[in-house]
Amino acid sequence: MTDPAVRLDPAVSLAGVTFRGPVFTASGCAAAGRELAPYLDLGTLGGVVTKSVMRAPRAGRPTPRMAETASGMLNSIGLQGPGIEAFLAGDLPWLAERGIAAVVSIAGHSAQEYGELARRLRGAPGLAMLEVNISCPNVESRGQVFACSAAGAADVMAAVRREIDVPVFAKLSPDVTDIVDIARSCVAAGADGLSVINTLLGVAIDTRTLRPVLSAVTGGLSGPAIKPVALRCVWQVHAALPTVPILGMGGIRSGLDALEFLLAGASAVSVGTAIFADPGAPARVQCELLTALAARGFGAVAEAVGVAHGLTAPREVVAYGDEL
Amino acid sequence: MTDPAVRLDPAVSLAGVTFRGPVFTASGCAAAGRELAPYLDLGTLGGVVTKSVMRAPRAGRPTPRMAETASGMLNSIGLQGPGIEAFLAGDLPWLAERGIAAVVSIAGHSAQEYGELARRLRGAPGLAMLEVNISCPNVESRGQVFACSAAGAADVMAAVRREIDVPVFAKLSPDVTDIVDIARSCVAAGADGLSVINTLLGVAIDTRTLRPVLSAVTGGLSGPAIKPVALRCVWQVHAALPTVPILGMGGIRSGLDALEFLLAGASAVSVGTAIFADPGAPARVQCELLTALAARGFGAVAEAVGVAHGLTAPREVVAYGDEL
Amino acid sequence: MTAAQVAATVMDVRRKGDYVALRLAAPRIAAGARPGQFAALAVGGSDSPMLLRRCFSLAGWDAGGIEVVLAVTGRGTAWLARRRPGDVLDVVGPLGQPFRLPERPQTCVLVGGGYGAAPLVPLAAALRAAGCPVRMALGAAGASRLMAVAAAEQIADTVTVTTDDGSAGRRGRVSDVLPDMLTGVGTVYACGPMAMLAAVARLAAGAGMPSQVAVEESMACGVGVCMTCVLPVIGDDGRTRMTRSCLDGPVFPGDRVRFEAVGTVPADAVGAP
Amino acid sequence: MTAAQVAATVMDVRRKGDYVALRLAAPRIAAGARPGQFAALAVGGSDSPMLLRRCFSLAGWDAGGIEVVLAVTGRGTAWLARRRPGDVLDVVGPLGQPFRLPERPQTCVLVGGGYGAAPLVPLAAALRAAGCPVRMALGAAGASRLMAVAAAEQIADTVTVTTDDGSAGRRGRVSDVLPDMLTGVGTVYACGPMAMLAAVARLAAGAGMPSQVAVEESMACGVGVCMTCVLPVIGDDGRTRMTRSCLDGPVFPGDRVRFEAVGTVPADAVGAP
Ligand SMILES: Cc1cc2nc3c(=O)[nH]c(=O)nc-3n(C[C@H](O)[C@H](O)[C@H](O)COP(=O)(O)OP(=O)(O)OC[C@H]3O[C@@H](n4cnc5c(N)ncnc54)[C@H](O)[C@@H]3O)c2cc1C
Ligand SMILES: Cc1cc2nc3c(=O)[nH]c(=O)nc-3n(C[C@H](O)[C@H](O)[C@H](O)COP(=O)(O)OP(=O)(O)OC[C@H]3O[C@@H](n4cnc5c(N)ncnc54)[C@H](O)[C@@H]3O)c2cc1C
Ligand SMILES: Cc1cc2nc3c(=O)[nH]c(=O)nc-3n(C[C@H](O)[C@H](O)[C@H](O)COP(=O)(O)O)c2cc1C
Ligand SMILES: Cc1cc2nc3c(=O)[nH]c(=O)nc-3n(C[C@H](O)[C@H](O)[C@H](O)COP(=O)(O)O)c2cc1C
Ligand code: FES
Ligand code: FES
Repeated sequence: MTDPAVRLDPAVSLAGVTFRGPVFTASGCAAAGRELAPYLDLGTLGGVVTKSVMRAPRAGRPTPRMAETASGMLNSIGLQGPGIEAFLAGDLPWLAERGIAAVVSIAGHSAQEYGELARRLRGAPGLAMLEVNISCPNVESRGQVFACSAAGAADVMAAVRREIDVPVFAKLSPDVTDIVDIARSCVAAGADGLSVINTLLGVAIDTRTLRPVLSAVTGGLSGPAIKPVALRCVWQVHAALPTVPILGMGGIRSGLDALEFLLAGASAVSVGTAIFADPGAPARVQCELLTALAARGFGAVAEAVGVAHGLTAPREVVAYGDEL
Repeated sequence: MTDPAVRLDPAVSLAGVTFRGPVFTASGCAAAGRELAPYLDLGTLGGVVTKSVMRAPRAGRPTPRMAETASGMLNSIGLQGPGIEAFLAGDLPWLAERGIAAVVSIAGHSAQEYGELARRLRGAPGLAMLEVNISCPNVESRGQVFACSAAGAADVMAAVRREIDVPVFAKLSPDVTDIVDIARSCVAAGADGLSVINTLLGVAIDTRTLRPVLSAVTGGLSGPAIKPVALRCVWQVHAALPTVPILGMGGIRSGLDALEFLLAGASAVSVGTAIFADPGAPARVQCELLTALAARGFGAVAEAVGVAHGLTAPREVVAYGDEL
Repeated sequence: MTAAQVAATVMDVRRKGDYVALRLAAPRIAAGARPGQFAALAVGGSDSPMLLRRCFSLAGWDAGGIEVVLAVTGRGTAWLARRRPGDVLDVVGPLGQPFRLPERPQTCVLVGGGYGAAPLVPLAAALRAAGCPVRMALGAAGASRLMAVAAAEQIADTVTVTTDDGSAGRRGRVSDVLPDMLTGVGTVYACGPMAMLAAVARLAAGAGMPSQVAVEESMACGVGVCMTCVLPVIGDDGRTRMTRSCLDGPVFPGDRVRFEAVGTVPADAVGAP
Repeated sequence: MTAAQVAATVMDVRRKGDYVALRLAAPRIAAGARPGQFAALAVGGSDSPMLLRRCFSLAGWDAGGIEVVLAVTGRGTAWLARRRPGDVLDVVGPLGQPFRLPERPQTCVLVGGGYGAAPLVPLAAALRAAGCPVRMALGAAGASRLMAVAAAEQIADTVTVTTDDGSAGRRGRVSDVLPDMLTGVGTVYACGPMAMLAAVARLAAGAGMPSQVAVEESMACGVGVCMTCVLPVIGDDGRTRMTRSCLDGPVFPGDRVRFEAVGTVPADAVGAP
């Protein structure tokens, strides 16, 4: 899919693992890749981040599970999934056989469950990296979401770290007073990198039924609407922890959106909700991003990371022809 | 502006004060009202919430101060304003002379400054209510924003409460782990009601200059993009504190948007960013809201407040003809 | 037969009662289309605040293109209804599982509610081509909400029309006339509101015959990656799963859908809390 | 003369070099318009993800309507350029302070950079009507970015054209030719990029004559309520304030604008930190 005019090497390295490109699918927005195969060549991407898998099969929430909002959407899927066993038997091999890098996202309700999932994944063929979805309620702490407590998040990351030696990324929630505090705590507990951000908690009301649209009342807000919040989180985390790799996401639907994330401090990006509008979006975004990087004179993806923080001299306002 | 077909009484009561309608202008989006006079009849609205005023004149931030984002915008005005003295001499009398209810928003850098502002406003003609913008850095607490700390917020509200006897609303920030915690703390310290929500912190990067768009790097995200977050905050606060009146805001640009806020638990609403797209928006939104309430059989604005929480039986899906 | 994402030029936009029929140049989609499948149309352009595709049954196709027929119910359908010939739409299709045709000729009853009639016209044509006599029952709230009656009359052996308000055909619901239509029938097909499908599936089962129903659940992606479009469906192993209607549906055997539990997660579903 | 919000029908859309000229039926705005004022156009329709109006100088008006001329630089201007006759736009205007005309006839120099030429055409007409000889200097990056040269040649006594690349007129900047044009001049008017305005204001002041400059700052509201469009301007009391260019501008006396401090808050500004 890459424009042959682009001379830029698309590869990126995250915590020592090299991926084919800087763009990944976002967890929960690409299942385990297979359904997207008719629409793009998954092998050109950085990799597929799979839907968060839990220990047991899970039926998820009742419908309605989604609401469209202005430049965004709410979802309350409730982590429906087949459980780790079926995932290891079916989903992961499908990716491995095709040489598609798999970033496996895991979720649980206790630090121990996360640790167990990591142990089950140890040595699984095709597994390139773990993404730890800590936006789940912690049954051991009155249901407080792990990602909303520095201690809760650290417990999870430590439990996972002990069990596996592929890179482990903690996926942060923006719904906190101080995201840097959580980020530091995850890194101190052994996270190799950070995925920034998960959805924001939101509500929509149906003005016909006079009730919440979602059966679960609240859902996660994603899409272009949240991009400024996501960029702010990436900015803050990169400023505080400049050597920790960030997988940036939230509202990316074009190569220039992705470029904003790199400039703010992300080393690579995930594309989520945009897939629903355009199933080929991850490949398109990657192609546009590489073209935009080349147009700006970058010789490698990594050169753009964090540039907006201003350690290099600012540029004059330049038109690159890709702005419209 | 009100449709004569609407038989509904538009008045609302907030903490014992009666306002002419359920729609207000949002602080910082209508200056002190005067500039909007060519575009709508301010006298039909609930009132004008004035731009947050500080003790001294303030020049604000350097430009660029704004960035447009998907269904939203970022601003970093930096509370530019004339200071309380000029405000009392010019802005407030303009509203008072025209019989327009003034909700004065105040901001400061210490609890003491907030208290002083309240004292200066005591007995000011035309003053109907105070809105306390606590999204300011607290110089006495390493610059932490008051609204991000239950204790900091309470200090401010207590300082204001002591000085004045009009209703006092605390304006909450969504950028916290637990907004209900802050809400409770404000109410315990004497707030009569809560304004929900202020902007979300965001960043935008300019892909031509490779630098942040805003001179201040971060800015406040507003507009329809944030409506689901705002509704979630209103929902949570109303669920926890059902008797505390809420002035809801965040992304309202139509009467049905406003209706969502009432159903989620707001007693009245403010319209902000939509004014920039449509200077007549507050009056239009109020007219649309009253029409929508009437179409749904409500006899008074207050009857719709909190209905989505389901204390009454749910309705069948009904088409009211105003959905498109 | 795999789905494709294509840029489809609008060839024709026609008002039909309360509906708008869009004909789109999409040969790749037409080539693989089968009755009961649907297409997912992007709305609002590339910076649209509407992120999600809108799904419509394939109401017809030929070598050059496809037709969808839509009711304007919100912003996306309103935007689609404003398209003009020459405009280009981003369309993904054909999506989902089609109706299964009987293995050998038998009389079939096709029941459509509102725009649920859309996929029944190509289905009727396919059944007739396979030698099956076709009886159709088309219902709607009122005359202007009836769809495809003329087309049905051309293809089907009999067409019975009902409206809730009696403004066309018999007053009442399609499920009222259905029992009288089932004598000697092999399979019942249905598309329409969930309550209608439930009634049809129940009546068919009561008469001892199989039914196939095309359900409609809110879909965010249409291609199987988001899990918003699920409903409780009984699998071959007898266990209920929250099943994607975009990928494993929209057509299901009527006796597999847990209609009474739609909008819930039944306690006996795999992975239920 | 107060501004109004109107639904204006597009009467004509014409490409002019790199620009697009839109003629809009807006008699109420036309009735109050004066040279240097601007209009704010909503873009994208009522559910648009673009919340903010786009501001354009009034490039001309008559009893029935107004004209704006725009360069496509982003999504909003691209959307406007796609409008067709008959489309309806939501327009607020006339906004801002106009150029002040001299109290008695005197020779005036009008300097325009790029689309900064737009308001100079009606200004030249007004000056000529008031008996003032008019010399115009119009500059741009290249020939296709020049605007209104033909119109200027009809109205002004002399027109000097410059382009950065020499593709039309003299190679160089308008500020290069300006010194030679100032002999015997009463007032200098300018509209264009900030750097050009700064040079013009400096040259005019050096030659001992007043200037009036129309600035362009990013505007969120255009009507004075948001405080995004400020720049440091010296008031009558000699003190610098962060001044709204939409309400107190866009035209300011050249010697009042603190050009060197644009993009900062000067330490001596009222309320500076
Ligand atoms: C498989 C399938 C086939 C369909 N076939 C037809 C058809 O042939 N003709 C027709 O008129 N309609 C059909 N629909 C319904 C059609 O998709 C919706 O009416 C349409 O999406 C509404 O979009 P909107 O923007 O007008 O409404 P909005 O309410 O603004 O839509 C908001 C979101 O909710 C989703 N949504 C809203 N209503 C429905 C619904 N009833 N079903 C699914 N998603 C919904 C939209 O896709 C969108 O994502 C079909 C739906 C499905 C799932
Ligand atoms: C008083 C005034 C008069 C103007 N007159 C003209 C004119 O006659 N012809 C013309 O072509 N342009 C004119 N401009 C500039 C024009 O407003 C911008 O080019 C336009 O707003 C860009 O919109 P966009 O959606 O294409 O770009 P985007 O970059 O997508 O715009 C994003 C946001 O930034 C604002 N913005 C971006 N660039 C500018 C800019 N240069 N000035 C002000 N706001 C900006 C937009 O209004 C919008 O809110 C004028 C600006 C002002 C303030
Ligand atoms: C339907 C849906 C399901 C999601 N499921 C998951 C999930 O299982 N695990 C997870 O970590 N994030 C999940 N997310 C969050 C996304 O991975 C991503 O962080 C977020 O949506 C922001 O990116 P986007 O705006 O590009 O979608 C989900 C998002 C959506 C829209
Ligand atoms: C340009 C701008 C300036 C603002 N200034 C203030 C302010 O001075 N005080 C305040 O409490 N809120 C301020 N706000 C926040 C709004 O009052 C409101 O809470 C927020 O914008 C969400 O509502 P909206 O989406 O309708 O704009 C400002 C918002 C904007 C866009
Ligand atoms: S609509 Fe996304 S999985 Fe069915
Ligand atoms: S643009 Fe809003 S105050 Fe000038």
